[in-house]
Amino acid sequence: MDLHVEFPRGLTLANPVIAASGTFGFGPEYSRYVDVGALGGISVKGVSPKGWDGNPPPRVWETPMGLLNSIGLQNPGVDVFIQEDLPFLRQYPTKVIVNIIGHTVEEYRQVAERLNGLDGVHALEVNISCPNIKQGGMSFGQDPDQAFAVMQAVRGATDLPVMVKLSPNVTFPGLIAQAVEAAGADMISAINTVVGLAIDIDRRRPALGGVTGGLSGPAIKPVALRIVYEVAQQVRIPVIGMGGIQKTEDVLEFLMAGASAVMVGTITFQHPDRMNQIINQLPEVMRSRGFSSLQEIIGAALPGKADNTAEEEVSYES
Amino acid sequence: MDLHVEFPRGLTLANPVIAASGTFGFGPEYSRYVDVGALGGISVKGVSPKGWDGNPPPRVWETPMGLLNSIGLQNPGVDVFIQEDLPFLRQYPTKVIVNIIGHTVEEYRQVAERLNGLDGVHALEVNISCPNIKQGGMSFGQDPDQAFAVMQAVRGATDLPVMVKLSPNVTFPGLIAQAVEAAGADMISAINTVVGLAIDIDRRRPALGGVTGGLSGPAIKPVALRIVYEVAQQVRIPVIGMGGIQKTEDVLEFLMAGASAVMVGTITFQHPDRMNQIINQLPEVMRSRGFSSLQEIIGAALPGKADNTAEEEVSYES
Amino acid sequence: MAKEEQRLRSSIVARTLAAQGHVELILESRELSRAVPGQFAHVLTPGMLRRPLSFSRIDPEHNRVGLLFQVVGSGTAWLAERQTNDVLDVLGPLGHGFPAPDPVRPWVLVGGGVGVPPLFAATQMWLQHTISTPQVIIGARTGAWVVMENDFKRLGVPLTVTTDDGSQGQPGNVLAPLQTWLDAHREGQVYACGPVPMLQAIRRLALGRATAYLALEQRMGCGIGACLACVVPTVGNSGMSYRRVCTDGPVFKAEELMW
Amino acid sequence: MAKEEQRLRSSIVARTLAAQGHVELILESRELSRAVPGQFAHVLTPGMLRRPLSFSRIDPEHNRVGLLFQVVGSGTAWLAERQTNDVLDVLGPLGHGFPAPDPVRPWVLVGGGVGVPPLFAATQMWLQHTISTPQVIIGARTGAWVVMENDFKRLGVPLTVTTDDGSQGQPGNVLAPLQTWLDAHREGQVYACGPVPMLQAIRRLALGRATAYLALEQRMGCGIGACLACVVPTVGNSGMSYRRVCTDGPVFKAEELMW
Ligand SMILES: Cc1cc2nc3c(=O)[nH]c(=O)nc-3n(C[C@H](O)[C@H](O)[C@H](O)COP(=O)(O)OP(=O)(O)OC[C@H]3O[C@@H](n4cnc5c(N)ncnc54)[C@H](O)[C@@H]3O)c2cc1C
Ligand SMILES: Cc1cc2nc3c(=O)[nH]c(=O)nc-3n(C[C@H](O)[C@H](O)[C@H](O)COP(=O)(O)OP(=O)(O)OC[C@H]3O[C@@H](n4cnc5c(N)ncnc54)[C@H](O)[C@@H]3O)c2cc1C
Ligand SMILES: Cc1cc2nc3c(=O)[nH]c(=O)nc-3n(C[C@H](O)[C@H](O)[C@H](O)COP(=O)(O)O)c2cc1C
Ligand SMILES: Cc1cc2nc3c(=O)[nH]c(=O)nc-3n(C[C@H](O)[C@H](O)[C@H](O)COP(=O)(O)O)c2cc1C
Ligand code: FES
Ligand code: FES
Repeated sequence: MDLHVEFPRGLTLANPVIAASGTFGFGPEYSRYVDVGALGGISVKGVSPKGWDGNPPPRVWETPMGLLNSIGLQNPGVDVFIQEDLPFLRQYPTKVIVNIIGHTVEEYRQVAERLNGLDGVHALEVNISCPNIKQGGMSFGQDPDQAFAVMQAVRGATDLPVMVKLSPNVTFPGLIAQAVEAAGADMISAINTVVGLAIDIDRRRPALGGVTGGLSGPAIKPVALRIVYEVAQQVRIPVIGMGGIQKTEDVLEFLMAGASAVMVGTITFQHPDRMNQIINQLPEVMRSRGFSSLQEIIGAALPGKADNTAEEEVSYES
Repeated sequence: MDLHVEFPRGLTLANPVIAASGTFGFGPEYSRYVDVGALGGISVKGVSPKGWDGNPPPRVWETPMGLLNSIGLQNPGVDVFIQEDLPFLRQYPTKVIVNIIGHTVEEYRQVAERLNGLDGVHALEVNISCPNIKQGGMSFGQDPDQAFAVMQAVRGATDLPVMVKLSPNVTFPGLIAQAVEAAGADMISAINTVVGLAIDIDRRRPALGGVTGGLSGPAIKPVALRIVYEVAQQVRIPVIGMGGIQKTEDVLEFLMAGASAVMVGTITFQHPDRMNQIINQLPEVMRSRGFSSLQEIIGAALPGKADNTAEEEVSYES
Repeated sequence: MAKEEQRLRSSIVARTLAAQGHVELILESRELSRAVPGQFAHVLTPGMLRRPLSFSRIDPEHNRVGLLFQVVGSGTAWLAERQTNDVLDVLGPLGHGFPAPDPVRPWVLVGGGVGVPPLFAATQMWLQHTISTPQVIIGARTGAWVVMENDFKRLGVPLTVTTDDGSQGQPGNVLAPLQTWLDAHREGQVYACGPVPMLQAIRRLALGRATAYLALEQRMGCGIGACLACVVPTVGNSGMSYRRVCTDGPVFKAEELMW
Repeated sequence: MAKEEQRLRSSIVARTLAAQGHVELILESRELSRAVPGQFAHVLTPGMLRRPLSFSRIDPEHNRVGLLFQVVGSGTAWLAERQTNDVLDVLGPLGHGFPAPDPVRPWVLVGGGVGVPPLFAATQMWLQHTISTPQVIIGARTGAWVVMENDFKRLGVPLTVTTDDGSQGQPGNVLAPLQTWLDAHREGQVYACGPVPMLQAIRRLALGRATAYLALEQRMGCGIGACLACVVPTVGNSGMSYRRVCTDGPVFKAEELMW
């Protein structure tokens, strides 16, 4: 079955499954366990102009069906990424999405500009939603005006397809989505992690070195689906959904809620080959439910879709 | 061990464990399985002046370590509650907290006034955070000015101790907490459910009759702890914590994060006697960690607490 | 020991494959065996919520009950793996079951899919107390999914089996034989359980012609009346009112419902 | 079949109680048995994250490795219940293990609690390749928690046991015997694994006097270098830099660390 998906500015994925930023490094780390070339795309770990140290450990903490992290966007900077990591990624047909971060609007612009026109970079994902850094980061994603400013600066610096990654930690995610759409975003990706906290009751203090962290994993799937479902109705650009995907049926949930593709993060730590499995199973899972193309599934659960109740197989009309 | 907790306006609980609103009905339903008189308190299902129908079914949906609900605050109205349910509750020493709801500020005032001075009503919990109704409900809890207005009206109508229940579905929960503190709230309770959605992929549409629902259960514990931890530092009034409590250790997490008592909801559906078990185990769990009173635990993980690292038992100083 | 804790634990004394993908567990429990047909058990499985299951047989003499279920998801899959001597954590019996049939009026039991088990429990319990032998009509998607056929045969009641795909018994659904029965009997009593569209159709057939008791399913939270999750629209004082399947039902009279 | 899927499944061929609350599992796996001491396995348990465990013994000849762990939480409790013939889902061998000791320099192995297992693997692997017999110092909270003592005895290496409560061996911790050893040996090589405060103290003792290799623990996500969860502060080009325990370690030289 043909699983390819098309996005604005010529971005075409062979299938709708993308490795989520921060959970798949820069590509090579998992290559022993994952068929990297079979993925639709990879969103690499967030990169900044200069490189950041990140937060003090511990940086992860397990929660019920979830994971709290406080990595703090440690990264070697965009130049190191281009020199050391990009060549590895170029060998695959998989589309490379570079997740970009900055402390200021200008830093976002710089890193976008540096990546423009580079062989092997297929799209940018503007991360205005990371809850793990004090300055910048999430605050850009919590205010429509700041989100607009970041996207506008990025738009001015690149011809690449650009998606903006939404924070769930806001009252109205749709307002942020509309602001970045107005500033020229080609796609929305949603969601980043939900701000959370755990207490280490033995040490009598917050479990994470960074105090609060970002919650990911199956626990947040309902929150992610809600935001995808709402935002898909509030913008005209395509949405890429993520948050808690564990299995092929979860992908169908996101697509029906209005996503055109999905990203898969935390579950990779448990099952490195899960993304490959999902891609392999997708045609059969679709077929068994009577679908023959992704287009029939995308948005099928949104209001106003004609056929959003699969008919009862048996009629009891008397 | 003495487990009693004191709150403003003379509200004293025999222990810090309260049944959360909406998960324990009006008291009698669970009395076959729960020792109702051993609970510190019961927050009854939200009541409005006249009674509400609630949302179309299905009203609950299981998610990974969570529960989505869209009850829509079905309730028989405050008069029926007073006549039919309150007499049952009066027979126990357990403190009765009445969760109140309204479509308008005036409705909140009416129901507060109706409950003022009634034998057997010990406190009010103002629910400005229910995600399951279109008009009123959560929107009051998403705007500091509206939250202030509701609390001010309730304050004018009652001498009872009043807590306001926070919505997690806002960018800055602390702003709402400060607004209601300024309007005369005696306590904060946090959190209500997180807005979420599930898709029924067989029926190709949102799983719940009310489309979106409120996520509760262990999945949201990190979100709840984060909000309790933040709000406890932002207001001077006591905080009652809840969200995902499953076991006695979870209660310690909430207390260390700054809560003075806790509410227990969703887990009761799985284990009706869990609240009783927690109350019974609390003294031993406290003792085994070197605590001899709740006061030592409450807020122990907040910044600036002197002794927030339990000392290593063995010293490796050389 | 918490209140009624002893009642929450019931051992499995037998386990059988009731049909393809269907398992029946027999539990030993004094409390549960006091159930009325149509009442249900709320069974702990690894998910967040318990699973409601009707009693497929009720044997107060030997303190036993049966739960017969189709494996449809994680909870029933887990239950299907339980073995003899395993202990289940069960709340029950819960809800209002079927009323005993009026012994002098004719009665018919109509079950679809896993709606059949509570009807077997009802037939077994009340067969001796009624003058007319009841007609039993059971339907399934396909022959491999027909449950409790032999149990009914052992009771010696007239039995009609229908399958949607015609692979066993009469092709089609349970409505045609029910129609025939209704045409032939006055003041009949209909006991029904099955998928919602089937119950809705039965309701329409029976209204004004027979007394129909319908045992409903709905997604549940608490199972004991506290959370208001499990409602169905019913006829209220002034228009529609939502009532709880877990405590106001699961059995409702056809005219109470507003579907 | 996904990449390396075959390598992810290893059967348990033996299971022993290594001490009170400590279990050792012996796994059969060609891949894992190619490990270097100090490397680790990332083991699937029912939680969200895999559990990192060092190899307690490595036997490439028979394609076997050991995992020896204390039951401290949900994952280790689950692992402790596994039985012979059960299959574990394991990533590994992961990380950088200890370097082989310089055969002509004296060496000492210092382990605390469940830091002991990788040191046994190291002793076993390299004992025959060094001129001087290593000294082994192992510490535990209490006598009942001392692990692998008999294994070391079987190798015939000089062994000092310490317990914090004095219930077995020398009272106190491993530092005093290490101090004695360092005073008696020049150009020594220290191999250490154990709780962070112990390793920090060993680092201070050894700096400038001996080469010390410390095998660290840190909370991990991926275990393969992708998520940057498992970092420790190390000496970087310009001040501190965080490096990954899972791939840059778990073994670091004492002078690389910045604690
Ligand atoms: C009063 C009552 C009696 C029932 N009696 C029987 C019976 O005797 N035999 C039988 O096979 N089934 C019966 N059912 C249906 C049975 O409860 C579901 O098939 C079962 O809960 C599915 O659980 P699962 O974990 O396998 O499926 P999942 O789909 O994984 O379950 C997810 C959630 O949805 C709920 N759910 C799923 N399907 C239903 C359903 N049809 N009705 C209510 N909740 C559902 C589950 O309880 C659970 O909370 C009864 C339902 C009710 C309400
Ligand atoms: C490289 C390495 C090698 C290790 N080797 C051994 C060994 O040989 N034997 C042994 O008994 N223990 C070893 N540990 C510690 C072991 O990983 C933990 O005891 C174990 O993960 C606890 O899991 P749990 O589910 O029982 O505990 P829980 O507390 O329920 O675990 C919750 C989470 O915290 C993590 N965690 C808890 N304690 C630790 C810890 N000390 N280090 C890292 N993560 C932790 C878990 O992996 C899990 O993600 C090693 C740790 C590392 C990093
Ligand atoms: C350890 C970790 C690191 C992450 N780092 C980033 C990042 O650098 N940039 C980003 O946009 N999102 C980052 N995320 C968020 C994920 O890309 C994703 O949005 C989130 O985890 C939800 O998906 P999941 O539940 O499938 O993991 C990170 C998540 C985790 C768990
Ligand atoms: C079925 C259900 C109904 C609820 N109804 C109410 C309500 O009427 N008023 C209210 O303030 N909170 C209501 N809540 C929210 C709970 O009181 C509680 O804030 C939330 O469930 C988080 O706690 P938990 O994870 O322990 O369940 C309801 C929750 C559930 C699951
Ligand atoms: S399931 Fe809670 S009221 Fe019926
Ligand atoms: S655990 Fe992911 S980088 Fe080490």
